[in-house]
Amino acid sequence: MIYVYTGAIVLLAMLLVYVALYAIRQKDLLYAVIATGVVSLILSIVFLMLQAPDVALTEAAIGIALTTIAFVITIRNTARYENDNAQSGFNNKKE
Amino acid sequence: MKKFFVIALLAILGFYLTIAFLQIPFGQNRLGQPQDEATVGAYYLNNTKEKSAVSNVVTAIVVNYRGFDTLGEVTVLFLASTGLASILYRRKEEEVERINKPSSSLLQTGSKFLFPLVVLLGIYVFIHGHLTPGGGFQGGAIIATGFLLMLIAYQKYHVSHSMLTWVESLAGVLFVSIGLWGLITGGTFLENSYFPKGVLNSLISGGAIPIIYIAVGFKVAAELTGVLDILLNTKEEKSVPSNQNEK
Amino acid sequence: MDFDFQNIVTISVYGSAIALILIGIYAVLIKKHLIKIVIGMSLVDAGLHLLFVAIGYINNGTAPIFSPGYEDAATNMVDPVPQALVLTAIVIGFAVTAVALSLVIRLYKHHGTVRIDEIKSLKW
Amino acid sequence: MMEYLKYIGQGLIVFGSLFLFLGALGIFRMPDFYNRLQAGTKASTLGAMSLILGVGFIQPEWMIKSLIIVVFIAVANPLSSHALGRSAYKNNLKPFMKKKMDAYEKVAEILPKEEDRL
Repeated sequence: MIYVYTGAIVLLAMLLVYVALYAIRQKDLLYAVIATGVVSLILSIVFLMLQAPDVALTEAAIGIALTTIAFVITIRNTARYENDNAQSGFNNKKE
Repeated sequence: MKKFFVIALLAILGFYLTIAFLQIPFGQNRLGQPQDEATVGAYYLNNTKEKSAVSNVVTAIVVNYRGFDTLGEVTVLFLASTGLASILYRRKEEEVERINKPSSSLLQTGSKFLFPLVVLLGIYVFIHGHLTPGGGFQGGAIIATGFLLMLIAYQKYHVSHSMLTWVESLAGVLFVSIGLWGLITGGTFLENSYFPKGVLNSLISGGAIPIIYIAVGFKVAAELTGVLDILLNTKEEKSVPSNQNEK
Repeated sequence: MDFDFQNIVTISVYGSAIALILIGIYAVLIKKHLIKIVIGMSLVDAGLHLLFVAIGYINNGTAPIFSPGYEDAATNMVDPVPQALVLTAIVIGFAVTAVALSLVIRLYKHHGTVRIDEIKSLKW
Repeated sequence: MMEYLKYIGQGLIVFGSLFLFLGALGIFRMPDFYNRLQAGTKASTLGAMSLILGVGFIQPEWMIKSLIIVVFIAVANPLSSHALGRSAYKNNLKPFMKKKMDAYEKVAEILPKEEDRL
């Protein structure tokens, strides 16, 4: 049973690094911000497995919900794509 | 070229960080036996049950042993909220349409139904902060999420800023006055020994700790709601004529 | 150092935390877009929190909460001090991120761009 | 009596985890966004509700809390997926068309205009 537990921690740690790299390399900032939220989600599960339920609850409430919303509002007020900043907002579809 | 230098720097930094942290074995018991109280954590684990009658040791550390830290943290949140408001300042007459398109009526009715449940969950979390995982910060963040749901679902939902100010300052005054009362009666700021303790694992236990955590919860909820409200009410502008090329 | 299962767990947990910190610093140093820089700052935050909580962990330990019926379990609990510090740090991290994002919005309104190589008023 | 309640609770937990597994499988197997949303919402709503209700049956003093959570999930989960699907449709995400069928297009003509409604 302890092997299953620690193996899950190893898998989640690898996934954490992969999602963080995705968030850095992505050109569409909305995707990058959602990937940052996913980093917080995985981190919350890892905190729960490392026996820190208080920290997991804080990360779930603040890291997933509030930080992601703040980033999304900022992208809505500025440009969505990393390369061009011709127009503001969500709806500048890049074709 | 710059990228090469940065990657080399990060490789050196990562190498030394890895070497340094492999010296700390993961999962070993570094607390020692709790009886001899070799570390601070062992002292807290040993003495929280008798001295402050709180089940959640993290709550005891955050509110009681390191209560000054929490006071400073709440102050930092207040300063962040104030600074955000002054950075994103706009005049009162230019009213802002928050969202371009109205959301569907299903979403509006549903969020009107869900909002009391979310606030109830937040209040539950910070009232039971000394018994279960959770506390003032988590509960305040959950309440702010509930207000965020209403702000997104309705185009014309206004959070009353005077109410936020009153809640925030009353909670702050409650926190500081409990600390000062401990200073008067016990000799140290946030002294907990002059409140009735109650029984471990019951709702009324822990002396002043639940009261302080409830105050912290209201304060954090008001501050985070204010931050989200200010961020959502910024005016969405099309790209402004930039004056950067005047040199 | 013998290569057993415990070492794999050690290397993966510490390694992922250090990797998060390095990825964040890389984004702060290399990226030109301000929102990417703020994302990098929050990734550094996340890595530091993971590092702190991982230092306090004890094998087969329980969470530092005296539940009813287990009041005598203090010998088996994980270290509560890093958890309390991280609890503080997460909330402060949100405040820092919010202020940074408001500065980003302000810069966009003033200059019409968020890329730091196109904002020329800081160069002389 | 208590044992029967415990058996009912364990049966509900097995049922719920089966449906959660089916929902996760549907997210992998379905072709486009709308079908994945359907699988992820319907199956996981039933799964999570019956799982939490099963916990309430095993520990009868938690029954009131778990009933409140069940009501919350029954409202919040379809609501969030409705918002996701609607915003995806409004942003012109095309569904996977094996049969040419877009029912919302016809409904949207009958519905009152968005600007008139508020």
